[in-house]
Amino acid sequence: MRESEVRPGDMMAVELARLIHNGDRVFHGVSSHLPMIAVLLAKHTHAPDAVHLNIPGGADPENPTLRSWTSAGDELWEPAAAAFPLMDVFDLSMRGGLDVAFLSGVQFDQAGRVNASVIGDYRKPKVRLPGGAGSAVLIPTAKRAVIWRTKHDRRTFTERVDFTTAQGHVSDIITPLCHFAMREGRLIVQSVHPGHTLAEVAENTGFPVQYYEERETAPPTEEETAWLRRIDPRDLRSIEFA
Amino acid sequence: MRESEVRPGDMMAVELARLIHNGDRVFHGVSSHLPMIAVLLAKHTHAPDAVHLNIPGGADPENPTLRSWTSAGDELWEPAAAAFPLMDVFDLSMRGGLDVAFLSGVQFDQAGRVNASVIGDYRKPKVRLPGGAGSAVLIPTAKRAVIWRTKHDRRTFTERVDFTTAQGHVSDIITPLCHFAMREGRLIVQSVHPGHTLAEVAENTGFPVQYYEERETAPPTEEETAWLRRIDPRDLRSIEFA
Amino acid sequence: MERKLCSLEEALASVGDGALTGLGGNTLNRAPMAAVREMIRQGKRKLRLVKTAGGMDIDLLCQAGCVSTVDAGFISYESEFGLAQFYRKAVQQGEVIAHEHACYTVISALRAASYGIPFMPVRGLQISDLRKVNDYFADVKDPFTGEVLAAVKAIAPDVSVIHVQEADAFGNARIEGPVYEDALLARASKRTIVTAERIVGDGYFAARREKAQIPGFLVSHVVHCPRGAAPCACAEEYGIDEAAIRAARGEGGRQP
Amino acid sequence: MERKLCSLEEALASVGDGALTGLGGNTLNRAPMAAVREMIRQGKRKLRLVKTAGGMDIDLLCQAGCVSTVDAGFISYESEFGLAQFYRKAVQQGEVIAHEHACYTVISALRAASYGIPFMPVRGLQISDLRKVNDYFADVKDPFTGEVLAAVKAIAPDVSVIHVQEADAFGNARIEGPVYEDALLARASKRTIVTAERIVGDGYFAARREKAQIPGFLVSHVVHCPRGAAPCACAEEYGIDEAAIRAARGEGGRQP
Repeated sequence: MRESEVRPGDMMAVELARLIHNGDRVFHGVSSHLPMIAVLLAKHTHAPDAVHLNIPGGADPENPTLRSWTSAGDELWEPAAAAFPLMDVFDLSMRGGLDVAFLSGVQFDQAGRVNASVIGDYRKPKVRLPGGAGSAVLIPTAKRAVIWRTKHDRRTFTERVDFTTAQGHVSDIITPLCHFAMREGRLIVQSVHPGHTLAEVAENTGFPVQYYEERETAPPTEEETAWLRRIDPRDLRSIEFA
Repeated sequence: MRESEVRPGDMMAVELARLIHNGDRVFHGVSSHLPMIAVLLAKHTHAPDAVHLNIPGGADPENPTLRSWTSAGDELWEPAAAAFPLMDVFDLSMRGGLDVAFLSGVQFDQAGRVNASVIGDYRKPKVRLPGGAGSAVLIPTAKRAVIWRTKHDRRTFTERVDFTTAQGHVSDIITPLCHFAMREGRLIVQSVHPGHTLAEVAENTGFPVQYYEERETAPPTEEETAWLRRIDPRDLRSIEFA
Repeated sequence: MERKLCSLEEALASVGDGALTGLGGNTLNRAPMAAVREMIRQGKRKLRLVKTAGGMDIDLLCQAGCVSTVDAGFISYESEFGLAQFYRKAVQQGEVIAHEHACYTVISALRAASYGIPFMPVRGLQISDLRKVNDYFADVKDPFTGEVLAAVKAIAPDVSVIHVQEADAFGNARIEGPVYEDALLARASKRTIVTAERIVGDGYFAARREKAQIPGFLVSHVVHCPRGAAPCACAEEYGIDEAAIRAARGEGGRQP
Repeated sequence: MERKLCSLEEALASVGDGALTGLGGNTLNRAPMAAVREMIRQGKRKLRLVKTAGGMDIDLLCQAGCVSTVDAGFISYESEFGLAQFYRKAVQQGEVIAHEHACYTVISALRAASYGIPFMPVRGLQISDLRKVNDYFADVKDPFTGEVLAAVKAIAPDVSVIHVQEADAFGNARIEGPVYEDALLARASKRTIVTAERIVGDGYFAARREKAQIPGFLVSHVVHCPRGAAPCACAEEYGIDEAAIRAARGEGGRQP
């Protein structure tokens, strides 16, 4: 990866935030500092009426003080007005009321299949992964499943996933290099982040890269950067890059 | 009905209480002053470890101050240690964990069928009754369904109910005249309350009265009566006789 | 988030004739009586009501001719006052159809709606004519063992109407004392109208340990409604108004 | 009600080898770590663990060879610490069988157990190999419309182990802050062992608005366990002990 002027955690947080529309009901789970910060950023900028849903069940917490070791602790509960715990969030998605679910995984293919379960055989895995958490039920039921992944290489974006943990409404995948969007059932390169190139994306992607037009991701604005620093003064958005 | 020295509300409350074993998990619903008072009496006498479950969800309330217009209000919530609302009580019964459910109805037959729904046709009823509340799911799932009914006549204890709201684990029926118990799938007269006779029970029962031996229900003891007065100083146990 | 404070009139005007309408509270406890009176004033027709155990709320709506069906486990005043006479007569005269449930099957039907599934398996109802005569019950086979259970069809109210002690302008609503099925009802319904004894400031719940059980994003209208459950009771606020209840029942003295 | 206060040793001695064991909390939040350490000391074998999202608790039990299966949606430390390495190796070496769920299907399986039904229909899992390779998922047909949904088999733990901030001697247990699935877990399980930061007096909860979410009659043992979640965090009490977590992971510095 080439040196970039834009820090990848900043670029990813900002691009994730831009996928949230005002009024959206948005969920992220554990190990999800980047999307958590993206939700808070969106609520401070273009989507003040987005509803921030999470595992501990603090519906729409106000200005939480983030912690390094969790995105599912009482920091999201205490400053919230209402209780809406994980099971309620899942239920909401199942009945068609969740707009955005932020999820991750370890392998992705061009059809938007997500593997968060195993490398190799399910019963005798070469690598046992943490598991898909909510993916298998949220990716098919949320209106938009947005994936973030801080690794972008040919083992991650692969011709065919070893195991389909989930498939369904994947709408976008944000990586340190680019923004993939789902169009006509295939991932296309929507934009390439500043400091990176399509060739670099292609080199690091295990399936053939497709795009409608060459575009650069808009770099973080001054306002976005300023809010990022206020929301996340300890730079937890970069925790997965450490 | 002949004059009796024992007030029917006292006799019924006491006899209902005696059906509660120590440690039993016991539920009553709305319009249930008699069983509510029976549960409180049992807990003060022979069954201190019985667990009093109810609609408002105050698990095992301590010394509630009763109200005339409800047996499902905050009087049972406030003095309770834990929250265990109606849906949890039902769930408990469904998974086999409820020992006693107190229920009522309007018609009963000798096989222990309970009608709390309609007189006449279900769709064009002559009389629309309040409905069985939890009966249809609790009578088959609670270990013992105990019925109380303050009317004892041939329309109430009938050859055949107009409609079977529920059937299942009816174990006992307590009336102002007697205590019916279920034996071998049939209601038999377990005991006749003081001041009443088997002939009087037979006269007021629409199915043939059966019994193993002629027995009188033990009248309320001094201890039971004293506790009744303390638990229920306003005599709400007689509310259905007013 | 959007502020949703409005008048009782505006809130209830959003309920269309024929709406499948959930009512909060239980019998004479925390029933949404101000909203009920407003629906009667507005001359609603063919409401399809849903509640585990209803009392005066459903009785008055039946008296006013606002109701076409009632899905419930129990409809009555409690011991002291006797039967829901207007409901009973309306059903007997064929004006209202009573869909009798076990209270638990109302809960199960609301759970199914909340969970986005079309039915809920139910233990219970092993022997009951209710299962035979009502098309919202069916048999379902456990795919693991082949055991046959009862199933109840989901009920997703178009709107639920819930009276609470405290709400903020965004619709975050806190029930003190018994919650009954109201938190579930709000989740099973397409939207919820909240009437509240008190409207609290924006940061009120966030500053407290006791959170609202109904989050604002499920709520479409919030109405400031002191004594909004009267003449029914509201926990921590007031008991029943016995004279008003007897008057509404047309009783001078005690009904036998 | 029976008093159930006892030592950690006595409480966990009641958990037999092979027990289907639910664990409270979520990842590094309010995990029942004192109980986990005691189970390791007692040399439990073949525990079958259940949790939506586990972390250090399940990892250490796997390291100690106490585990035969894990039913969960996610097993990992969160971002800062990386994977649950002992769990991962145990699965890869065939010592532990991972029954992967979506977190929601663990919830659905616990709900089914709590509701006394053998399965729960689930919206979701439309396209997932998890549904194909695991025998705890099946298809079920909606008896009303014929639609085919996923079904998940009930999970009724033999025992659940839950750490709380406050409990009384009868087992009434109050969780402050996020409850996660713990109230459900206690209801789905045959019995619950509670460890608590503080033991409160008999009338404590009855005198308060905030009731215990776990009623004592579902609880078999209560243990006074200050810092019973450490080195994990406990809301309103303490955060994580990072050094202790890194030491347990065998890390001097940061793991890549």
